[in-house]
Amino acid sequence: MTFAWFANFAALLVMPIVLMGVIGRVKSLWSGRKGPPILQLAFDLQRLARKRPTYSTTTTLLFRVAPHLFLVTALCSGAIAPLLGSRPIASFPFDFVWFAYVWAFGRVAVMLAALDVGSSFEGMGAAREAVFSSILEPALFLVMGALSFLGGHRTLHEISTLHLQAGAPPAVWVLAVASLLIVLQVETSRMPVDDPSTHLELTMVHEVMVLDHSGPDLAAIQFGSATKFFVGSSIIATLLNPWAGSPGWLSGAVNLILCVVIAALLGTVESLVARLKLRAVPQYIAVALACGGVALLATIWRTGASR
Amino acid sequence: MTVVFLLSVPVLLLGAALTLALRSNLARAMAALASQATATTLVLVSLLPTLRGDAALEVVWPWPSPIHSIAFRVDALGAFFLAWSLPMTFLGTLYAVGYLRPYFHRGRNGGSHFALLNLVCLSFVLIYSVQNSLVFLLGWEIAAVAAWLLVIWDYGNQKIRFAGFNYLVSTHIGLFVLVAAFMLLHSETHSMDFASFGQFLSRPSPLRGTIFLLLGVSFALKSAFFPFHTWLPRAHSAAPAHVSALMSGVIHKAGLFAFLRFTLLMGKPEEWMGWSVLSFGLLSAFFGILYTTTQRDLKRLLGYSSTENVGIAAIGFGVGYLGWAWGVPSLAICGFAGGLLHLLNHAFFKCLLFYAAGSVYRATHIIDIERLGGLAKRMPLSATLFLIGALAIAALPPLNGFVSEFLVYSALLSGSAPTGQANILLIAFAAVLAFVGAVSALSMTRAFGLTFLGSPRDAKVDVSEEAPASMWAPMVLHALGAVALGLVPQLALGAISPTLKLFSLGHDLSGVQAAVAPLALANPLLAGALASSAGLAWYLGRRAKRSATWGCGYTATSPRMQYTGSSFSEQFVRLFEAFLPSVRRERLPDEAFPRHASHLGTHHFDAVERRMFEMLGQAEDLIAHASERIPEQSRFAFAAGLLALVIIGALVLGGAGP
Amino acid sequence: MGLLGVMVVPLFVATWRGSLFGLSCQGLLIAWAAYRLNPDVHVIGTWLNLADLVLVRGIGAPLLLYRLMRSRNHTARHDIIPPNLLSWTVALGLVLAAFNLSSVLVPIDGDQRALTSVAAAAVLLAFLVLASQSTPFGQVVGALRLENGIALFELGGEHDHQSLVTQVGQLVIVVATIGLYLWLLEGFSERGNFPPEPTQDEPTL
Amino acid sequence: MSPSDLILVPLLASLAVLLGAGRERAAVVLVGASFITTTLAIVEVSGVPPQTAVFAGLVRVDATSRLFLVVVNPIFFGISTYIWHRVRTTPALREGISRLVWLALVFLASTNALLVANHLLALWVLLELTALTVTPLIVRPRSEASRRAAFRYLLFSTVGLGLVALGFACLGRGMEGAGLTPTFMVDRLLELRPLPINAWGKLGLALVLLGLGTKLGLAPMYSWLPETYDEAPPAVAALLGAVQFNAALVVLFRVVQIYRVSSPGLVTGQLLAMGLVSMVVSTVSIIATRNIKRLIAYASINHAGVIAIGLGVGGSATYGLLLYVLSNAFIKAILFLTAGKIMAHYKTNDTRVISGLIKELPYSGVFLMVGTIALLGFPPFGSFLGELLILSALVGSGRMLTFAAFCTLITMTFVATGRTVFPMIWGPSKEKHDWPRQTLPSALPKLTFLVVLVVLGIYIPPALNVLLQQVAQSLEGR
Repeated sequence: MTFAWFANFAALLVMPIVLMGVIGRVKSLWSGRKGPPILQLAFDLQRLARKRPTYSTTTTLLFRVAPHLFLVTALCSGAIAPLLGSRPIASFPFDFVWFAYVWAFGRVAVMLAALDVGSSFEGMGAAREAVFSSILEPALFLVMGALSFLGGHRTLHEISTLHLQAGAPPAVWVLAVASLLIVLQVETSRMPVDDPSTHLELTMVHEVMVLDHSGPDLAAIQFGSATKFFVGSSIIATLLNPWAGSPGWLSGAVNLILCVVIAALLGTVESLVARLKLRAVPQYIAVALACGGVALLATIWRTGASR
Repeated sequence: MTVVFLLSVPVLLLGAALTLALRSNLARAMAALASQATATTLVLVSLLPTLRGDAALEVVWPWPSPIHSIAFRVDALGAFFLAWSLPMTFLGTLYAVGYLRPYFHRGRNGGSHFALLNLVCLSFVLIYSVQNSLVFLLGWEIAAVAAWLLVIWDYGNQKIRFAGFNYLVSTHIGLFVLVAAFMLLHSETHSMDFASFGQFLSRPSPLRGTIFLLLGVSFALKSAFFPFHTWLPRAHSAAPAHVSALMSGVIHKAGLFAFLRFTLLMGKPEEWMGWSVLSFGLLSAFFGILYTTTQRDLKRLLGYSSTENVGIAAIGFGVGYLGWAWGVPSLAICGFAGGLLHLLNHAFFKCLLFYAAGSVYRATHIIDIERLGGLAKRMPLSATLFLIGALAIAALPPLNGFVSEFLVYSALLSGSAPTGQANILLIAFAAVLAFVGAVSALSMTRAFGLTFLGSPRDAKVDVSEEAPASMWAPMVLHALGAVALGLVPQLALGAISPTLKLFSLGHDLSGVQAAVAPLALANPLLAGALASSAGLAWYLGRRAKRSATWGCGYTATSPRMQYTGSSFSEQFVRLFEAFLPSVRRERLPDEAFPRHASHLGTHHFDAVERRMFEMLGQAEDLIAHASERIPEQSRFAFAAGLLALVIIGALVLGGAGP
Repeated sequence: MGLLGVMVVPLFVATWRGSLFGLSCQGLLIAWAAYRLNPDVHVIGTWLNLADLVLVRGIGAPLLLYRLMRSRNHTARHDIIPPNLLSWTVALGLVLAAFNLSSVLVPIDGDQRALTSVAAAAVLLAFLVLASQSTPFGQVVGALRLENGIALFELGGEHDHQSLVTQVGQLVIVVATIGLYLWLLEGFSERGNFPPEPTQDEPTL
Repeated sequence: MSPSDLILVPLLASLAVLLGAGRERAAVVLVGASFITTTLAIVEVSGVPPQTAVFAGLVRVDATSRLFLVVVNPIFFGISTYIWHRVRTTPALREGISRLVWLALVFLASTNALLVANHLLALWVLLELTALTVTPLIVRPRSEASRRAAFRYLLFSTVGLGLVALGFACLGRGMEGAGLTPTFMVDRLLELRPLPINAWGKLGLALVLLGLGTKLGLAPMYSWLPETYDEAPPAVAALLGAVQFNAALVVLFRVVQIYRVSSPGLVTGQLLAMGLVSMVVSTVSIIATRNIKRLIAYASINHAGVIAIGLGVGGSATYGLLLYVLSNAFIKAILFLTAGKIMAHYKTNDTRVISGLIKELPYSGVFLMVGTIALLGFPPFGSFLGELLILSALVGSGRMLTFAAFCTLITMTFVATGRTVFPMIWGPSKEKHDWPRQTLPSALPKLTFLVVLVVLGIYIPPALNVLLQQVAQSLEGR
């Protein structure tokens, strides 16, 4: 048992960096460049960790503490996610509620830090982040509720190891994956919602919130968002992984590969699609809501018939 | 043991009399505090066995007609409510001593204020223990009148008087609805006691539904559920901080207590009752939190969030009702546990938030978010305590708000409803509750961020000293309560388990304990991790460089360029335009060199309240018009008399009349 | 039928002297009717009743009112009820209703029914007068007509059960009422609207 | 210690004042006489209830008369101390005082006589006497409007009581028609119950109720009440509102005691109709009025309406009704005396001008607040309990529509009164006044009334409780 526990912990530390590298590499391949090495994020984190942070005069202690709180919440959410398709580090009934609210805690911490700086850019980012996440939460709960009602399980990892042969109508499963993909894109502010590589503050959402962070704080935030990306994609990977739930290394390996495939998929989406207008993002999130809702209704069609 | 309990009534009355009689304000405060402390200890000592779950405290007092006899019966439910209401009122009075000191320096006589606080305590003892409906109404009205007189503390300002009067009228209407329900029951059972009401209500009869609705409406009005909440925000922004804290944290919980008391009396409810309570709660939560995003006044914002939290508690009770109706004990226990725990948690963090808002008002004499900012540096203690309260009310994990919402979620998502459609509906409700949770995070970040963080937005605002000891002591106690209930959920569950046994139809509480056990591990771990990383960050950042905020190259950044309350929630409000109407007053400059000053202002009003005032205004014009037509000269009176005579003649003529 | 005539006729009179004359006729006629109904003179009660009817209502009140009005040199024109067709039809309707009512109250025909109907008509007409008067004098006339109507009503039915005390009391009351009316009427200022009320500067109790 | 002393003492005192014995110290005589009568009344009531019949059976002391003796006399004593204090502080009032004193004493004598009278026509005569003795009091020297109000009061009173006399005559004829020897002795009538009812009886009963309704300020002919209460000096208004109202009420109680059993439908129907209409009219007028004394007048019409409804419904409402009547009497006494004090200082009765009472006249401010709260039927006072019992009887007897109308009307009155009175108490004081601080003794009568009100609300002493039960049963016709 402890081997699985260590494997999970190792994946939690390594995979975020790898995934970020894969996205960077895919985006550069699409634009014809060789692109930075896969472990580029590790080198950045090393560089930032050595730097001495500079803080604005208007900030309080909260500003210094918030990035690290964000990192801790990202790691804690990883503890209960099925990183390798099978048993996570820890799990208890209705832990996806805890998962959602821990992510919310991280988000609140970063938003408060943004407001603490007292400049209009950070305030703008915090406001946008707050609005998008508030419309997004119901989608996550709709999907999780539908899957838990379908499988009858209560914990996050059992929910996502829903296999086709369990008689689940394919519609619920497809809609759940689509909705979770959108949730992933909004939470980790990937392309259709937010362009991480832009340098015009007015258009950013997540990046502008962390504008004033420097040194180890910036490292913490970057690693934190990378971890959130890996945790989110691991849930989707477990849904896609046919061997999910079975003990042994096979399900873990397939899961990691699927995460890399998801990262590559998102990288291609980022290179092909331009950023949505800010007013259009709520409609995009509404798509996720709709998928979640239909998934929930679809469960009745099946259970209504059999139970 | 019952004599000890009933001794608290004369003690409180004596305290009230003393506060009116003594000369100096300090002596009056001490008298009030002493009497409340003794009364609280008396009550808690006498209720210890009941709190631990043994038999209820019973005594019957003979009383002259028309009340005939007053039966006191404090069961676990009453004991639970008394156990935290009385100490919190004591803390409120302690806070009042510090908060009202500037008024006392100006020679204001605080005697009546402290006497009224004692009366509020007395009304709790009456409401939570009495079984006779007449005396219950007496206690109910004493709480309403005392709260009204407390709200209009600085009555010089007309707005405050109007807010107080608005509150009094709403509670008075609530009283009439309650009287209607009681009198219907009295006409059926010919007695005034709750016990006989219970026997009648537990038997299925057509009247049961109407009485449930009447009781529901009146308790909804007392606890400010959605359509009836209009008095709450006005009263809270007008009242002194400790009065609004007591009102929204403790006094309006009496409505929910009475709701639970009649739930117990009613026995097995019908399914439609469960669905109505659930949807009523959801409506309150949804609209309550939507309105918090647009408020400029910090105390109005907290008022609306009281409506939201009461809604969440009602969702828990609604699920509990459904569990009873469907005969699924685990669902019932989980639902009622979530609701009861949320009441307790809300009392803790809501009072904390109001006390912090009070210390902000006391220091800056402004409560408008748009003009505050950067207070954390001048008032670090109030800022941290407000932050703890804000995190708790947004139900973020390590603190107590999350524990009770987690129980409500586990009830909603347990999927133990008999039919598929019911489960789907419950999961949809859980999704809406998630939306409410996220928006409360948004509005609390907005409230805390704009008031305490960043730099001061209005230069003219001078921040005087931090709150004195008598103010931050209650705040620290409430914060400790919130953190303790969060980190050690079994403590919270232990507090409500005797009450829960009443609702558990005899089944043991293992299901709820199992649901809460993992939190007992997860929360402390998360809190430990957060604390250690915070310590690490503090250590790392000690010798950091200091410079100006990144202004994207623009050097002359001014505090006015910061994000304000309305800009922070502007995108959200545009998204929910339908629910949050706003009025826009503008006079834009019309020529190149405008001669007169132009202005632009948007104001978000409470749609329900505005519609209500419109209707009242029309009604009043109608009546005023009608009253002009009633002439005063005697001629018309005699004409009416003649008409009456003719009618009587006709009656006799027709031989009508038995 | 004579009685009915006396009740109805003064309605159409236009001068206040005429109305006072009508009042005294009423008083005397009721006294005559009372004497006719129970002529035994030995009982003091009947004496009291007759004295009240003749002295107070027949002569006393009209005379005093006449003296008061003359001292005020009031314009002659004073209508008991507004001289338009509507009020006359209403008056007629009321008389018919009174007759109808008394037919129900006193099933057997005869003197009693006639008396009751006239009394009922008198009361209803008095109310009509009151309902159409706005000047104090007019209202006093209306009130006195009502008193006469009630006195007529009490004549009906064979009764002599009243104890002496109450009869004396009633007499005292009638006299006192009329006296008070006169005392108040004297106090009123002349025609025209009243002087603007001084704002309560007079210290009142 | 027979009840006749209650009548003789005030009569003798008024004769003394009339003959000029105590012309200067008339006010002191007033207070002395009322004090003696009050003690006599209390002694009389607490003593063993002898059913003495004096003056050829014209005097009979039963539960109702004992209850109202204990209510009316203390209130009269309170008002007379108020008058004595006013006369002592403002010498200008001295010249009309002796006339007021002997008239007030005759008023008290006739009221006490009325309470113990046993003959319906005697009741009528005494009620007429009280009305006549009060009329000259309403006239304020050199004030045309008050003279006009007095005239109007007299006019309506004579018309109302004329109707009552007419009604009694018809009832007499009704008994003749039914073959009984017509009698107006209350006790004999009580024994003859249930009286056979025929056309005469119904007509008579309806007329009596209409007449007494006018006297109480109920529906059709009530418009004399606002103007009289407004123009009369506050002490006289208190006399009218608290004492004379109860006297008329006793007559109504006697009639209801006798005739409810024989024709309950008519009694209930007419009283309910008159009650509801007067409540509607008074609520509408309260919303429009801007004058503090008219406001109290309309409020008393409202209370009369509530009493009529309570009496009409019967059943368990009767006990509540009595509680309401008692507390109503004391409330009106407090409010009128306070209004008097306020008007004496502010020189106006416009509610918009008077404000900042709590600061400038603390005692009057507190009394006005407490009086209004009691007026609106808030808990610690008797009116709350009374109203509650009336409401429960309304619901019990299945009259839900009346119950709903009752609640809405009371709430509208509450909103309208509160909206006018509370700014007066807590509003900013318009201009600076420096009036002498109000001393405690001047507020003593009102304070005692207040204490009685609270006692009625919370703990009714057993003795009073028994009395109330007896009166309630008698009203029920048992």
